[in-house]
Amino acid sequence: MSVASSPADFSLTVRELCFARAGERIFGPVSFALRSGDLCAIAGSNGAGKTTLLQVLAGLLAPSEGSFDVRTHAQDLPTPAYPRTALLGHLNGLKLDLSARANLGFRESLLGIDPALGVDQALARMGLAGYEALPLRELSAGQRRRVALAALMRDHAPLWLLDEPYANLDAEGRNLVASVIEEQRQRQGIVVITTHGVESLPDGTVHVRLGSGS
Amino acid sequence: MSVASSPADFSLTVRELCFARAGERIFGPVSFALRSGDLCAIAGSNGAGKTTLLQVLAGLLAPSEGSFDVRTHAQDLPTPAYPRTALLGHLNGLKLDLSARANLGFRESLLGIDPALGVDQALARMGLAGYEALPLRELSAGQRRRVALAALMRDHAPLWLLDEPYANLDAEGRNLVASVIEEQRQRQGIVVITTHGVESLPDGTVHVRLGSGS
Amino acid sequence: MRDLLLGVRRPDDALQPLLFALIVTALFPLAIGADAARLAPIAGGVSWVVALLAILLGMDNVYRSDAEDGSLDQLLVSGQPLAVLCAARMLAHWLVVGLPLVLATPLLATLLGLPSTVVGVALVSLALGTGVLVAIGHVCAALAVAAKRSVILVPLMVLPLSVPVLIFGAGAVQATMVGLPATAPLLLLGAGLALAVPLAPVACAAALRLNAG
Amino acid sequence: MRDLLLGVRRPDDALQPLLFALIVTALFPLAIGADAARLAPIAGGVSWVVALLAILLGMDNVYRSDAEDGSLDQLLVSGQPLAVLCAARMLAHWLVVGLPLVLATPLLATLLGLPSTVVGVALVSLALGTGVLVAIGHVCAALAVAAKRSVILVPLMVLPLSVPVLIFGAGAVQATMVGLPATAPLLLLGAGLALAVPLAPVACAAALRLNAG
Amino acid sequence: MNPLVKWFHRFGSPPTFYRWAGQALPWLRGAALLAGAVGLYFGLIVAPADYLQGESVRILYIHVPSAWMSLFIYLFVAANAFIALVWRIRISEVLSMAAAPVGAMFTAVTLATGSLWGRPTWGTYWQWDARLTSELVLLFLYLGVIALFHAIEDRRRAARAAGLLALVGVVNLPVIHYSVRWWSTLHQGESVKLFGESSMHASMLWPLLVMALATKLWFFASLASRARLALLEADSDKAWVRDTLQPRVTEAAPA
Ligand code: HEM
Ligand SMILES: Nc1ncnc2c1ncn2[C@@H]1O[C@H](COP(=O)(O)OP(=O)(O)OP(=O)(O)O)[C@@H](O)[C@H]1O
Ligand SMILES: Nc1ncnc2c1ncn2[C@@H]1O[C@H](COP(=O)(O)OP(=O)(O)OP(=O)(O)O)[C@@H](O)[C@H]1O
Ligand SMILES: [Mg+2]
Ligand SMILES: [Mg+2]
Repeated sequence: MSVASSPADFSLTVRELCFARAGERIFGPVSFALRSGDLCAIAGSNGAGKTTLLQVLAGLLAPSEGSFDVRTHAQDLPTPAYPRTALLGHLNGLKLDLSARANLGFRESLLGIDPALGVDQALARMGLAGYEALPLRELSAGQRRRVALAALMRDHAPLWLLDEPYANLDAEGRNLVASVIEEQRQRQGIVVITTHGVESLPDGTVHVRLGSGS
Repeated sequence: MSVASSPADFSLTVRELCFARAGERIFGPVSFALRSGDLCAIAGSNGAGKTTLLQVLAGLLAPSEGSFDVRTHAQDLPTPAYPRTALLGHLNGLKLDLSARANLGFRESLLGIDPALGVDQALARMGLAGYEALPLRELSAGQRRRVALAALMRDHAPLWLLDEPYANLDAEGRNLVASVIEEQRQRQGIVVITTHGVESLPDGTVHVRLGSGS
Repeated sequence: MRDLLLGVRRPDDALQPLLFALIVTALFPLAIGADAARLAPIAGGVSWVVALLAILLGMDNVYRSDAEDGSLDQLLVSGQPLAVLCAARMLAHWLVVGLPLVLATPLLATLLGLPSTVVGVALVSLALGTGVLVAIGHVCAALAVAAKRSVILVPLMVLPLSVPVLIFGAGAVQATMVGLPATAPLLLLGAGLALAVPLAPVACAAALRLNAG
Repeated sequence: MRDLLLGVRRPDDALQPLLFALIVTALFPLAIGADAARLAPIAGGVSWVVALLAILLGMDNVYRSDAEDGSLDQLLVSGQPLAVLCAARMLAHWLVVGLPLVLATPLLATLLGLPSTVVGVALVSLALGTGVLVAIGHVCAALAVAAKRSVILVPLMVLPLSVPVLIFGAGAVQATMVGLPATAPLLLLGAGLALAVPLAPVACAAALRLNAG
Repeated sequence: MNPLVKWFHRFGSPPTFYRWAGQALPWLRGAALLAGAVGLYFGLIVAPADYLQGESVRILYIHVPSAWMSLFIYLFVAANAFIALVWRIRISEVLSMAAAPVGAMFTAVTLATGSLWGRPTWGTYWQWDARLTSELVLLFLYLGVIALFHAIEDRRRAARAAGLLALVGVVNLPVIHYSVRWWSTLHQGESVKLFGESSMHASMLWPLLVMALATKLWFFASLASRARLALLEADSDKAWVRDTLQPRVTEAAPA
């Protein structure tokens, strides 16, 4: 109800969260609490359930046990209403037949927001100036990932869930990811990423480790 | 013509190789020479043409200028005849509807070889014991990559072309990749990988850098 | 919303369904024989079956391609009401596949020798019926998203469900041909459409949520 | 080679084209009216059109799904002669889609009231013709592998090319129905198959290489 | 090297072709217009009306040349596709794909004029006769080739894939023709044959031949301009395009 936004305005609390498929536990129980501006890194071996955890947090899967909630007290944070999340999965969620520009335009109309950052500007930030009009089929793996990051960058959802955001990117691309994440944190957003521990993360990162897959 | 296999038995020579699409140069000219047991790491920013170079070396694309050849002098190396290559792309080349076992069986019948290493053994080496019969759709991203590596491991083609083989893998998985590559080198095979420079490669690796995409 | 519609398919694709309908229609005289006396009585039924098959073609991919490139997850987390997105998809699909079929009816009818008195009824029945068929198809496609890739599964789900549409639609045309009034079957088709428009998007959204993750 | 065949599709898929053909065939009496006098003369043609459409369904995906998951590259670098792999694919496709259709002919014929004297010719013509159709379809699918995803593209390419097959196939059935000998069209279909068996795999392989990378 | 291939390499290099085609273009256009005017004048005004069909027979002067062109152009497309695929000659790719839409257009004109003509003479716009059906299938073949060409992003790859399809189609073309003829004779007698070529009167024949020449010239003119455009577009970043376009800009500037 307060008008000023403080770091404590927004929080993600995960309590004893478990997910099971066909009675078999995939991950959990896991608990952690994050607040505005936090970065959380989920680690764990292949098959530990990192992707599954992000899908649960995105509301794509229902938790089997435990719970999580996303709370806000501020009103002056960017629209749209909480608790919408932005998701960057292993798959980029882009149409290979369409150009980068068309993909970002489609995502914009889907989210119904009108971000300050223009489509071509976002693509240029991601180092894709000159590639805006090519169908994604003709871009390299890392360039496609950059298109997905450009789409993410324009999405001011308070909670970002990023599945291995550094994968397939060169050194410059990884720096871009780090700076995009930093901006989201500056905006008082929360960022949850999964990682295999090869990239160095900033101090203050909340580390969560999932036990190895059964 | 000699019967004993020596490190010089087999060679890959790349001379002023270029590739252009619609008149626009994607990479090159690039030159390097590799011999039996060598590991070559192709570096370069996103869109520099690393994947394209591997596709040219695999014979999927024809070079625009320059040339390369794969030569052998030995006769006691594993069948099939040179210069077949094994390719691990950004995409795993696996059928998501089929199980890991079925995928490896299919690959085996495709290559027409009868490797000493059994399907289930190879999968177990890759840490996938217990996952042999699940459709790949139900495996995690890293687990799918491991299935592709298990298929690769059984392929004794003299030339291996691996596109970011470490991507999506956990620390244990990356060690497995390193050891699989090491085995191929012990077998006097040549390994060419692409990398974004995050993993440490053994001494003696031949480093090739492609200029940034135009 | 405009982008949403455009995002689904490009406008230059719109001619292709028309052509497809034309070619498939041309198959029948080729297979059955050019005898007008034999063609005309079945022309109404044939154009209905053709419409159904044309709509069915590629229905499988409506949501599956989204699931396979991760776009479906983006739709689900977008925070937009999923049923509205589904409705937009259906409308776009009908505009691209259904409408050309309806517009082509006079041409197809001429090719098959359908009496010109019947063309009007054929047109109206197709306009109503293709809408219902697209709606049914989308619900089935959404349900099939989690199934392993199999091309025929969706047609197998859709075809039995579309039998009533086909019976009323082709029935309206047949009735007019023998001089009976076609009001009843047309009204029933209209009722079907009136039901499908609000219900199908909701069912579609529910099916997609069911299959998510 | 056995694995190669099985790897393409699973055996339980084989029932689906059959079911599809059955349902589509059943649509005709529904759309046209069950009047045997009206159905019987068109039965041969209808079962041919149905066979053609059933084969077409999903033809689009034969090579595209391989291209999209990287399997196509694996085929290309395998060092095996690509034409042989293509031929194996065609055979597998025919066994899974064509053969069930042929075997189901008597049943379909009964549904449509095709005179039993004609069933034999229908069976032989379908056996030969579906082979040619699968071959044509594979070549077109391989040509379209690098194209934008479009529901209609492959049918648009395949249908005009399949007109002769349809005419000879349905013609053979019609000829028998009116008491004429069907040897000529059947021989022509056989000749078509004899041409397609060596040529189509080569064309298919060339098309795939053209589109690689 | 094969002399034919040599010739193609010499005259088929994009700058050379662009220049030659540009020089030929006004002549081709002029000749086409002249021949068309003469043909139409004698065909529509001077030649006698048919004693059976009246004035409607004059559709002949559009219909028949278009019909001939529809077939001729398909062969042209296929021949160029063959050259492009076997000897990898780029100009043939461009020519075959530039010709295809023109051919489709002539086919559509044949169908349209034919069915307009059919109304007064046969009493129906359409009949599943052998010639009509195979012309319709020809249109579909053209459209399939064009659709494939436009569905592939890489222009050269698109041209080669569509060319291969056109080649498969050319194998099919006679088969389609004879299959349809065979099929339609099974059920009914040969459809109405109004006149054979020999029975055509000279006063009708020569305007027809002039029109045939006009359509051919027009085809080559339109082919030249379409191929030039395609080359410019494909090579827009090449030096020869800059060199070709540059002088014109500087020429235009002082004027
Ligand atoms: C949609 C209807 C029609 C189509 C698709 C069509 C198609 C064709 C084609 C493809 C040809 C060229 C044949 C060849 O050179 O091998 C042709 C020639 C011709 N058509 Fe038509 N036609 C149609 C209707 C008509 C009608 C209604 C008439 C006259 C009553 C007519 C009279 C002719 C004549 C006189 C020739 C040239 C004679 C010849 O080369 O044998 N056509 N038509
Ligand atoms: N199919 C294609 N058609 C046209 N251009 C392509 C195609 N594939 C790649 N390119 C272009 O070629 C260049 C090199 O692509 P490539 O995939 O080889 O890069 P890469 O070095 O592997 O990059 P990354 O690190 O992102 O994987 C890119 O600029 C890309 O836009
Ligand atoms: N759709 C599914 N159906 C059934 N089981 C699944 C499905 N997706 C994943 N699993 C299983 O759930 C477990 C966790 O998968 P998840 O993708 O969450 O792992 P991850 O931690 O993201 O691994 P990676 O590091 O490889 O991405 C795996 O053992 C996998 O086999
Ligand atoms: Mg994961
Ligand atoms: Mg790459």
